[in-house]
Amino acid sequence: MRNLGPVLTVVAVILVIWYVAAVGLNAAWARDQAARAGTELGFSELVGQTLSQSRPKLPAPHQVAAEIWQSTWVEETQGRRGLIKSGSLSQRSLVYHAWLTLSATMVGFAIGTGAGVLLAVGIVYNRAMDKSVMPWAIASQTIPILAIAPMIIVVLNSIGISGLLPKAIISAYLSFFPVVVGMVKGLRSPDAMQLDLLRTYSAGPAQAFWKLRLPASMPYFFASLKVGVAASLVGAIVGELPVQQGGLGARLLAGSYYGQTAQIWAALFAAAALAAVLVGIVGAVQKRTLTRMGMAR
Amino acid sequence: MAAPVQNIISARNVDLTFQTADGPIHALKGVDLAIGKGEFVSFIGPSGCGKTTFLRCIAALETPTGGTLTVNGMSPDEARRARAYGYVFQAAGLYPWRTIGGNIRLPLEIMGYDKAEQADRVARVLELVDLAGFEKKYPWQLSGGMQQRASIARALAFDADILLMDEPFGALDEIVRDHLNEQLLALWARTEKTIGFVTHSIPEAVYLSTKIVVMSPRPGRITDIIESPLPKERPLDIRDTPEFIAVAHRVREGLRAGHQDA
Amino acid sequence: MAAPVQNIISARNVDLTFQTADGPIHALKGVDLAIGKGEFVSFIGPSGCGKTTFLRCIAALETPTGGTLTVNGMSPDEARRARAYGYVFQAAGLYPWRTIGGNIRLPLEIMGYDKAEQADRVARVLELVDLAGFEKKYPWQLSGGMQQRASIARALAFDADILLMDEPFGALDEIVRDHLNEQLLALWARTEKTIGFVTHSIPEAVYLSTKIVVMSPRPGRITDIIESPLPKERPLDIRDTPEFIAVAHRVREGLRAGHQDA
Amino acid sequence: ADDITLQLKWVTQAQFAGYYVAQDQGFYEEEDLNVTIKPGGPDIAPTQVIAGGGADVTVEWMPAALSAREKGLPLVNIAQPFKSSGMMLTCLQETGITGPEDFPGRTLGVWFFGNEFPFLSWMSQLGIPTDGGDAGVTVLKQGFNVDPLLQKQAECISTMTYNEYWQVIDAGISEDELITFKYEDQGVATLEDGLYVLEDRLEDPEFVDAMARFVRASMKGWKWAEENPEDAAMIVLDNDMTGAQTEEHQIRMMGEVAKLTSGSNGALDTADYERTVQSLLSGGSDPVITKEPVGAWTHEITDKALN
Amino acid sequence: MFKQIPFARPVGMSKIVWSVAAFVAAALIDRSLALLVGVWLVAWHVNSWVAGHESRLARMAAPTLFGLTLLVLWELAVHLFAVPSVILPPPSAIAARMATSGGILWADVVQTVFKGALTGYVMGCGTALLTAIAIDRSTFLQRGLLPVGNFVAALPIVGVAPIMVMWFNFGWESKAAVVVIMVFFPMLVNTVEGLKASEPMQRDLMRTYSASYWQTLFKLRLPAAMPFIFNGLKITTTLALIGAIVAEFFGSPVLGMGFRISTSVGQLALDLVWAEIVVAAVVGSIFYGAVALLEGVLTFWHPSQRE
Ligand SMILES: Nc1ncnc2c1ncn2[C@@H]1O[C@H](COP(=O)(O)OP(=O)(O)OP(=O)(O)O)[C@@H](O)[C@H]1O
Ligand SMILES: Nc1ncnc2c1ncn2[C@@H]1O[C@H](COP(=O)(O)OP(=O)(O)OP(=O)(O)O)[C@@H](O)[C@H]1O
Ligand SMILES: Cc1ncc(C[n+]2csc(CCO)c2C)c(N)n1
Ligand SMILES: [Mg+2]
Ligand SMILES: [Mg+2]
Repeated sequence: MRNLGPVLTVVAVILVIWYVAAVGLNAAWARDQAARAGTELGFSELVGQTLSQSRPKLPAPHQVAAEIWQSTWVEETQGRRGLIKSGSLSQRSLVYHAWLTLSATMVGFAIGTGAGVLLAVGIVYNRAMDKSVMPWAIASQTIPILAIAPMIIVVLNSIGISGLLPKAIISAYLSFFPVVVGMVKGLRSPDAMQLDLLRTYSAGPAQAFWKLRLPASMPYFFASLKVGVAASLVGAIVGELPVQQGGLGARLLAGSYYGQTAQIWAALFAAAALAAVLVGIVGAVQKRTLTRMGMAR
Repeated sequence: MAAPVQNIISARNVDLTFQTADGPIHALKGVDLAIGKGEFVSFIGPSGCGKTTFLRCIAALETPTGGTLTVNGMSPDEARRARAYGYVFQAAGLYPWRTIGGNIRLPLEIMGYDKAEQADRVARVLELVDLAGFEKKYPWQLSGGMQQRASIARALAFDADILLMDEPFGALDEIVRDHLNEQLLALWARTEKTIGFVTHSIPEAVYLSTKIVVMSPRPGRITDIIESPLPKERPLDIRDTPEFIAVAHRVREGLRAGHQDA
Repeated sequence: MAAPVQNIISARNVDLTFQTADGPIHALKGVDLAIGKGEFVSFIGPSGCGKTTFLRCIAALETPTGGTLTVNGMSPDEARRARAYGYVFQAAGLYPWRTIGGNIRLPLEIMGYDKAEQADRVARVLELVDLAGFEKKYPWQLSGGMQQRASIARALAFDADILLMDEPFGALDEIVRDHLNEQLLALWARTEKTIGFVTHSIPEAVYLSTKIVVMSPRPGRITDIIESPLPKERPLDIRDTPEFIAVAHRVREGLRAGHQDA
Repeated sequence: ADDITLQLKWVTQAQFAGYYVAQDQGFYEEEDLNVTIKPGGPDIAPTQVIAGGGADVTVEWMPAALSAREKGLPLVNIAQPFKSSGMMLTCLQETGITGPEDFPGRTLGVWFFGNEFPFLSWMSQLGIPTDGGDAGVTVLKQGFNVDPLLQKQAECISTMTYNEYWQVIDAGISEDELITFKYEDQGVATLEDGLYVLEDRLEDPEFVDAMARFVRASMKGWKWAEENPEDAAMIVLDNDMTGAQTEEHQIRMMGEVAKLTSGSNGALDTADYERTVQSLLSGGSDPVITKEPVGAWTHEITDKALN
Repeated sequence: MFKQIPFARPVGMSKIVWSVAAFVAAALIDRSLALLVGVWLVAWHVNSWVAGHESRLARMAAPTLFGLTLLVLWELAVHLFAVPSVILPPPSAIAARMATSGGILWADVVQTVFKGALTGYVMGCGTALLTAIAIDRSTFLQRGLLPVGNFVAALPIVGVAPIMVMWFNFGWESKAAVVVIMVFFPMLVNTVEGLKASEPMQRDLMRTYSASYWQTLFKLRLPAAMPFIFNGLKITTTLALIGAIVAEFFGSPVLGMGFRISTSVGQLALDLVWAEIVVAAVVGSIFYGAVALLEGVLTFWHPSQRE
């Protein structure tokens, strides 16, 4: 909570910059329109104009805020398809889309984390895997996922898998890598002396794993989970772009397609907020676990 | 001092060369040593002379590149698998995610002692090193000296015949050190363990040991082996006796010689 | 021992309490001490009694929460800015990206010595601590003891009036230690530096100091201040004289008393 | 009932109203069909989906379909609900462009992803190089919206009569500030939004029968949509999972789409087909297709469906 | 250390039993599957054997062998299961395409990597480094900026890219802008972390010398921060490349890797798509490797760089 003051200050500064930038970026269009209408714009008119365009280059903060409010609370409480009137979340509300994205993210995150941990264990315990898999894991992350996402979806589609799972798989593809890297580092973090100690006890590989490597890897595990959960979210969003079946990704793109700048920004903020919440949850779990393990100081 | 009944550890012409990027390092050269059952052997010598390395060879943490080394008539590695060793490392090396109690319990869990026995032993060794009451604390909540004592307790908790200790009392002040020296002697007398002990302190080596091994550096080799004439019963003020001072003098001379030709 | 001409360091009722998450820790309580120019003062006491903390207060690395502390008549921080201190930390703390030579050159660069002078001084202090030839090596290529010596050399390279050393010889074996003790005494005699020195070793404290400060733990306070009756000229075998043994005895008693009430 | 999966070319919008109406009004059900409509999107190539077996029939532009056919994916046009093309180039009047002869030296926004074929063949018929040289035009790969025109990053952009054009208008530029070049008017129109299936599946009489019923129901949907544009638009909106479309825009789109579909009963007009093929073949050095396609269309389905 | 336990013992009996069991199980399901599993198992055993060796050659051979195995499996799978090449082309076709389209691929790399990714990378990492140093003295700014920075870093690029195209035009500048945004915060966070990485004792030493802020910065804190800075530089290499490619999906001139990938899917030129992906992976790996190499040279002193 001691961060509150500084954060608010920074946010305030950003808002100011944002407003100034909005005026600057949107001025050209406002002047254009005035010229077409054959009028001259005074400064205050110009400012007023730039902060209230319907498809601005940069929507003003209050426009984004209004859009967020509109597409969450107002839509659900008053909209024809909203929660109050229809009994289910509205397709027009960010809550609904955030939920869609979140569910794909969670499934993908679970798959990615599981796969990442298994791969890491394999790399640490199997020399052949260590030598051959890691360079390819790095290479796999240099592939532009957005490029192959549609192909993954088409291929999965052709074997009858659609809906949540393709998104989740793309999401898993992005999140497994940080987990592998972190866990490999973590499982290897015990120093020579800690390992030697177990050797003097003649402990087996399984005991070494459960009593030393795994607990020692926990800080690395959580650090990579934080990166991984954010990557999962990006993956889910990327997976939503080609199949316009809802979700924040679909929302982003639809906004872009119809030039609804405020809608893009609202979806962007929803996505970032979702990421912040997810990372926050992982952080809370991390704190609890590490405290219970006596590793948080 | 009666001649040891049987040899527990016997090293014959042990050699060890580390291969490093900068070229080989000859850490041990032609080490010959026999340690009998129930002996207390101290290793002393300048920094880098191979004390730690030799202890690690005994515990099968390092493999000699030449010569033969047997423990209980087996290879060190077989002895290790038979859980013959308790080892105290030069640094405490406690697992930070386990409490002091949990750290001491670790070898007991691995060796499959039952719960009640575990609790019992933990309490006993904590008492021994004056850490009763700290069982639930985490390592970082203790001072360096206390951590070192916890790691000693950890090595004493299970019944290893051979106890290898690498500068266990390095981080402690003189008073605490004296106290632990007494405790260690008492434990040794009671359990008849065979103890290998590395130290930089001449009085400590002389006070504790039945046999003092003086080493000299690069390549590490044994320059003197001194059988202590002191009785098994050793009050602290034995350190002022002429026998004690004579032994200490001989150790110091051996050390000095090692320094000269280094 | 002649009375010191002027007080370089004077502490009056110095108090220091650390505020931690678990509550306050009273590390120093009512410390009164006057150190004259050219004195060699040793601090001895059980682990955690506040020796390091007091040294840090003198060097303005810690600020007392009570009492007054002046150095050269200034506040410690002013003295620090006037570059009055050379400080040897409890651990070597060499910068791993610099060679040994580079590490010793560090303070010289910062204080703006010219290149030739830098090279000259580096060579001289390396010689002093027996590390000539290791100038181009990196810290991790040296054993622990050699690193510790390099850090001592670093503190000696520039002309600070006050030298503060926190267990500088802890990681060294007896022979090297003796050697460095002699060197330090010679340097002190030659340069008339004022030295504050923390150690766990009673003989070392007695051998080196003009004044021995015995401390006892929680809250850390001074229990005894012993002015040494030994002459300034001290061969190593002064350690067998009755005066020496008497002082050592007094220190040991003071220490023991501290342990009892801890 | 027979299960049929229809892959659309683009996101749910009134461009595909006929299918949604047929679904919503039960026309498919009446024909004993169980139709799943998969919306498309950027980077989903309908041709790829159908090749992978993810759909039975797809809505596609003829240039893309013929190009795919030449690449070894044997697509066959079974019906053509869109009679005319809605594609055009929209320019700002203030740029001084009055006709295609003014294009050289200009920057033009073009859709890619298979939508570039008509444009490229038009340019090569005009003899204007598209590689950015002084004598030619600079081509931009236009994103999903009309921003390049509004932000003056391009002098002309591609628009559909039923969609993007109106976004430009909505943004505040009036019709008389714009000049448009409809592909229809330029004589380079190619057929849009036909229904395509894989050739080998037409050997299966049951599939042919199901397709006939599908086309019949779909055309019924189209005609219903033409007559009830507002209701059709609402049906489309109900099916839009992104919730991004507005009623106003979809109703207007429906009106414009109706102009393109009204001339068709569903059967492919072979004259239109020939014109498309010729246009694509005459692509100068880099034509979209290099040889006359064979068997790229059939009337078998529409014959069955419409009689 | 456990790592030194010899792993290179001859393949144990149990391993062979397992392998045979897996093969038989696969054979019961499908013959083609059995072939694939068989190839995999054989290759894996060879690989285990190779990886057991400590030579430099073995270090290179193991990953190469692994990669080759994957390629062979891919090729086999495509042929055995008759996967249409518009869905997944075999590696041989991709290689053939790379051989014939070298010019296009190179032009795309120049546009996307050298102009877009590298410029953005240098600018983004550079400003992040300077910003980190600037805010380093103020805990207030750090506390305020880092949470907000994390929030901004979580903005999905797919949302940011179209906006950047709108702001900075279609050329490589907008791609560089996307890259700047993508790399800025990871780099900032790592550098800030790194500037804190010096140990208290190392800083105290500087205090006893009464060193100035800049002396402390250059002689202690920046060197100590190097491992973290390189961590940031390494992570951001792949981010930069992906960012530049993805941004091209949202509007670009008619060249660039992202442009080629997105338009070629639409043209069903999947071999070209995969050729670009291969190039991206190779360039990305080289980029990463180069930074890692530099890291080895500049942070040779760090424990993780020593054996
Ligand atoms: N793993 C290793 N690789 C290479 N050289 C090593 C290794 N371990 C030890 N050495 C070298 O072997 C020699 C003996 O080292 P060792 O640790 O046994 O010394 P020591 O007598 O225990 O010294 P100290 O009193 O400082 O603990 C030293 O020169 C050291 O540098
Ligand atoms: N930064 C700090 N925060 C909180 N407590 C501290 C801090 N530094 C020291 N202490 C506490 O102050 C007391 C004195 O510590 P100090 O380091 O001065 O002891 P010391 O006499 O140097 O011990 P040693 O011989 O182990 O070096 C200890 O109880 C220690 O736990
Ligand atoms: C990448 C891509 N960008 C824009 C469009 C534009 N668009 C929207 S509807 C339509 C007509 C399709 O029947 C077209 C061309 C597209 N399809 N694909
Ligand atoms: Mg050692
Ligand atoms: Mg201390």
